[in-house]
Amino acid sequence: MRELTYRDALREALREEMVRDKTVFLLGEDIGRYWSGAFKVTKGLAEEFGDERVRDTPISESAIIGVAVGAAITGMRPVAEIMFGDLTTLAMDQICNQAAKICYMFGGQTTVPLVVRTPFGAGVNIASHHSQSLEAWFMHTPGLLVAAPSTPFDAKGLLKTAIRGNNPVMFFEHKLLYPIKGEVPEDDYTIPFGVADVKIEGEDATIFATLYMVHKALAAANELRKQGISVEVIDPKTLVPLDKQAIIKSVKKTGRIVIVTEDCKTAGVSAEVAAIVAEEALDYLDAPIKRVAEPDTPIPFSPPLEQFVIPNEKTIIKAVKEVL
Amino acid sequence: MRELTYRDALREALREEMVRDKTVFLLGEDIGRYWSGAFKVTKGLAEEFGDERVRDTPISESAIIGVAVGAAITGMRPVAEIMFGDLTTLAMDQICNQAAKICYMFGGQTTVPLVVRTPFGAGVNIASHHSQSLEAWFMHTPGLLVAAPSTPFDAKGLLKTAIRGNNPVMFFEHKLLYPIKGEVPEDDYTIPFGVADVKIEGEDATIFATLYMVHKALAAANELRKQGISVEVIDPKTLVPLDKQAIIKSVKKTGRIVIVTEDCKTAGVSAEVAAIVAEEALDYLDAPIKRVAEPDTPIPFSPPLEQFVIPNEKTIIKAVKEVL
Amino acid sequence: MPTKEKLIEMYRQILRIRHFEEKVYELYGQNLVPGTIHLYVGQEAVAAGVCANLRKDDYITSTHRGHGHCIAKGADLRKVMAEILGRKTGYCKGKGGSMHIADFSIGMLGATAVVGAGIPIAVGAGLSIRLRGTDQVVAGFFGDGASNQGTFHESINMAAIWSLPVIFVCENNLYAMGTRQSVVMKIENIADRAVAYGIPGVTVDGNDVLAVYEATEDAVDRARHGEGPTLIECKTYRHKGHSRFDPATYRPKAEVEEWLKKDPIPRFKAKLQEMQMLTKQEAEKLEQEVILAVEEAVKFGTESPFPAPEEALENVYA
Amino acid sequence: MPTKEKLIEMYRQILRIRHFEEKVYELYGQNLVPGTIHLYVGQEAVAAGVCANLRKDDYITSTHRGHGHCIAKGADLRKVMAEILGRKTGYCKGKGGSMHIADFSIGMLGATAVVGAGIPIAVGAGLSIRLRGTDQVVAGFFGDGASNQGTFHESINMAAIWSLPVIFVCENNLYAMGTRQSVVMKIENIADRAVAYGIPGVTVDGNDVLAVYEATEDAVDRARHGEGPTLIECKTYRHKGHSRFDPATYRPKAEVEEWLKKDPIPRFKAKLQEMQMLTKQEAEKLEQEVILAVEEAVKFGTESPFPAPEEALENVYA
Ligand SMILES: Cc1ncc(C[n+]2csc(CCOP(=O)(O)OP(=O)(O)O)c2C)c(N)n1
Ligand SMILES: Cc1ncc(C[n+]2csc(CCOP(=O)(O)OP(=O)(O)O)c2C)c(N)n1
Ligand SMILES: [Mg+2]
Ligand SMILES: [Mg+2]
Repeated sequence: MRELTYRDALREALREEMVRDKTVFLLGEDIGRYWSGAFKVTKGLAEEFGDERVRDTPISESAIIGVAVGAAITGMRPVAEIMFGDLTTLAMDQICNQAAKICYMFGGQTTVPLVVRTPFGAGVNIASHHSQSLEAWFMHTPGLLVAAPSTPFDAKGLLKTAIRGNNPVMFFEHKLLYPIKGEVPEDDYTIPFGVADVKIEGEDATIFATLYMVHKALAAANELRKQGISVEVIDPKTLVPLDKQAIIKSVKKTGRIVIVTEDCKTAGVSAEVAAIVAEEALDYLDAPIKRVAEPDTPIPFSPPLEQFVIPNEKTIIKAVKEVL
Repeated sequence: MRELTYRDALREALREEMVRDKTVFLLGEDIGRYWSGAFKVTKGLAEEFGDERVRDTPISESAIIGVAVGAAITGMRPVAEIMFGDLTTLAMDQICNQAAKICYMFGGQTTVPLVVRTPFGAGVNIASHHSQSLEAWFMHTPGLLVAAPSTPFDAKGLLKTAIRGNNPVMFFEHKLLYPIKGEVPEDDYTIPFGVADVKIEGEDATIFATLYMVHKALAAANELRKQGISVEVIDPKTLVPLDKQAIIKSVKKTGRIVIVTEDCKTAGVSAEVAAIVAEEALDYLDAPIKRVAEPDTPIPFSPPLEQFVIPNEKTIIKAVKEVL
Repeated sequence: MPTKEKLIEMYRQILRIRHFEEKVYELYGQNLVPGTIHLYVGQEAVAAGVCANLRKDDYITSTHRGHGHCIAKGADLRKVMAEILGRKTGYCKGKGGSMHIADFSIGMLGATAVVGAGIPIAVGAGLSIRLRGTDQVVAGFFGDGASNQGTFHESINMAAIWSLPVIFVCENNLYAMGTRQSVVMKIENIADRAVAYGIPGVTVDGNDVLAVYEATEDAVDRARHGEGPTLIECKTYRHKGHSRFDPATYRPKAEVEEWLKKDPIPRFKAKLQEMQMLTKQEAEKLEQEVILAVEEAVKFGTESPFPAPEEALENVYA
Repeated sequence: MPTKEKLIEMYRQILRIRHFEEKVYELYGQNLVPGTIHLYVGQEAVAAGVCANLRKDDYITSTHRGHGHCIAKGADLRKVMAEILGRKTGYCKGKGGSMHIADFSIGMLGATAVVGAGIPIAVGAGLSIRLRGTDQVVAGFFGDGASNQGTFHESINMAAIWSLPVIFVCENNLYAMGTRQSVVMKIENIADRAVAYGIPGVTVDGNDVLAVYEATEDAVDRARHGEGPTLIECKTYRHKGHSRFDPATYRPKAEVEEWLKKDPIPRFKAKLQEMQMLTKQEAEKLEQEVILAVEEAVKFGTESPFPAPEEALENVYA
């Protein structure tokens, strides 16, 4: 099958949805013809669809989301880009109090078909203000859906689902995934939210991993397999809704779980997954749960420091061995 | 001993610290002589210390925190008030990217002795934008300390510790606690962060509860005691640092834990506590962990709806019985 | 000059708002209104003067002090009242309450209780109009206090650069809670801030229905013709405290009295009579109708059931 | 008019910045600089002209494009370079990098990589000065792009109402990444926004060291005497792309060429010579000294060790 990068897969989804539905439009800082997005996801789209539908904005994150909300409740389907996930901090009211709550507060009178795309993640030495992973905040906000594709295939299919849906979706990408290649069908396909992928089946332990960590988990699983340890790797693909059943089913099989996410450990995504298992699959656990996540520090700049705090193949392997 | 309301205990801490240390000052919307704070915590302070040190601000949450940060790194000890916890959404960059990370990013060159006081909590029918509990977001942000006093005694002692410390502290109050009375010594005392209170000792199960939920947990424990069930109630008092050892110790004793918090269940404070137990005390658990929290909805306005979503004595009792 | 029909319509609206709000005040005195409440009494000329220029398919966004905006845009008094009382029959099924009323069927895009948060949403509606290619407009209401929020700045700038059909209506009632404008702003006229965005800004007497009407008429006209946004500042005053329990002692007595004299309702009534647009009898008849409608709303609201507790779990997602 | 000493000092500073930045450019060509980088080349007159008015105990806040601010405020080139290279000997022990340099010993309160986030922090330093009762001042640097952030509005308003000793320095280099000012603002002069806060706003040629110096001199003078803040807009241009890999093709060639002609360094040098403040020999000597200092910084930086990995866990809390 044809291979595309994650970046190109995202762009293809945007492009096809814009062709399909005239109410879909994009807005964000430097997404237009002059820069094409900080990670070039929107390259060529302004040229194809014009500056009205691929709209460069001022550096005003709060208004970007607020404007997208206003457009979403009046018949449009905006896809807003926040250049770096760390900058969602500037738009938390519009995301979490407005976009997330409008459907509820107004008794279901309106929907908010809005997608907010933004990249998270460390690994390119751009320090504390450009490297965070903040998925947990949005998981903790009812009214939002949260997507977190780890492959080009998922990126295209989930983004299409997000754009066609009627709820606000936080669509999280990872900086290191953009250049990654994978098979992407040419045809129009969507991927349902809330259905996890079992990336590798295994018997001895389960690894739950998200975004870029899926790839590190797979590498770790491969290495472990060589050592005679069979690991099952689960990628939830969306965090809200979260495919609890897939997690529980795997734990029932393996009796052990290592949860690998790039966000900070305390009160992060991994805490929720651990809590679900402790609440709903405790009896199947043969060993304590293990979280592999960023220690609770901001992301430092210098390469050796940054590499130290990001979970990696080795720390994952170590954790798996600890639960065996 | 003398009894004070939680509100008055907070005010006493502020007042005494302002007398003790000229670098302590307050800023926030309507905290001054004209209104005395939405919950009257700062009543009389502007009259005593003047408008310069009890500073009314424009409605500019982001700048309130940013200005406090700037003052904190240049020799002052600001105590900023955000009128409702829901409005921290407007200042997340200043809180989580600036205040929390400045010490780290700058390699420890400066400290950020800043306290942000704000009330959380539902129960007074002021709907989705004035009733949330968002502690988990700040627990998930390294660099911040998080205090959550449940009694007048703790309110005074923890606030003094917060003001005297050199780290940014998110100091969370609860609307329904302000009128609650309790013993408060007249003398100057501080309460260390990271040391939980065992509010009642018990054998059959542990309840971990925070803020207003501590009182509901105690009521539930009393009721259960009448039914012959002995419950231990733990109040962490601070969420960062969190007294893990106290939780683990209690679980070792009781083998069962119900975690009661008012925030939304998914990826909330209760998830972190559950994860800690699942990671570090799994072998002592005789039953699955149970979380009692707000279901994942915004807070509705109408009284029957609101009461439905807030955890209460009954839902706590039910949960305890489920783990027995 | 508006037509006679428009004039009478505006008079009806200010009366509807006034009587409605006085009733809400009464009801919460009887402990029938849960939570807090921010009354619009005194500011009626703004909502009425602005909304008289709007079509049903035009939009508005609103604030914590939003009953007047809803009513002037044409909302059903019964459903507004029911919502304020937390009933299932309210606009938002009791989920929103006083600070979160919306009626999408008349373009009332909802009130937000976060000060300033509605401003970018109004701009978004303006952008939507532009992208859909209709000739609708949107009026975004907000207070003097809100004009110090970052969203004010970001939003007006965006509307300006994209020349969107938005009328920014700043209701300057001199106070944000207990905070006088002069404590939080060095400038006197908030409309002067329009300069920062290169758009027209006008300050009008917000207690004069006609002044508000005319300023809005110009702005709406420009907006419908693609000439972009306007910032209109309406100087007005709230007669009551900020919210439920506020005695408003921070306001000098003389100031309150002076403003009570400028009450928009008797002023507009006198004006209409002077213009021979409204006879005493007509005025009385109209007022009676309004009183009846408000009473009906109260009856509807108070007799409506509360939502069932489990409904709290509905509408989180579409 | 500044003293001769000041003039020479400013010339030295612009040279130091220029040579330093050219070296950083070279080093990242050699892949020695981790992450991204935003060079100050072309804008030197702003940092130098502003900081020449500041005492050591005055404060500045800075941005992602902050090397020039650090250097002009008097930072040690070696420690700036070491930080940019991620070394343990850098100002922030390698934790901050190019976008997060601070030197609290000289009142450099740090660079933030969130556009606009430093503005309220500058105001907070101003408030601190006022409360501590000193006669310090603070200069907050930010870009044209940052002036569309809500923080710009909220912060300047606060500084204005409290009459704080803050100089808001907007470095308008015409672009925010690839976005031309005219795409995101209808107004031409950002200093016009001062009207919205009732404070003075001035626009100056940001490539003219003396013009920047003089505007700042006035502003600092007012600030030190309790007369409140000023917004100074410096029109300037960056010679390189926005960041590491930016070829800056969005800028018309003619525009770039025109601005290169306005390079602040030869202009100021010619001016000094015309004023007979600097002989050719002196200029050469000075430049040699600067080149040596920069080389020493490079040597110091490149020879310094990286921090040990576990140091990542330090300094999260005080
Ligand atoms: C962002 C935000 N900050 C603070 C509050 C609390 N609050 C509610 S209304 C209000 C005053 C608003 O003043 P103004 O905008 O002038 O409107 P008015 O009440 O005068 O109609 C405040 C501070 C809030 N709801 N939202
Ligand atoms: C709040 C925020 N939005 C977006 C970015 C990404 N970004 C970094 S620099 C920049 C442009 C800033 O432009 P300007 O303020 O004019 O400063 P300049 O780069 O021209 O010096 C952008 C958009 C950011 N770092 N912070
Ligand atoms: Mg007001
Ligand atoms: Mg710029």
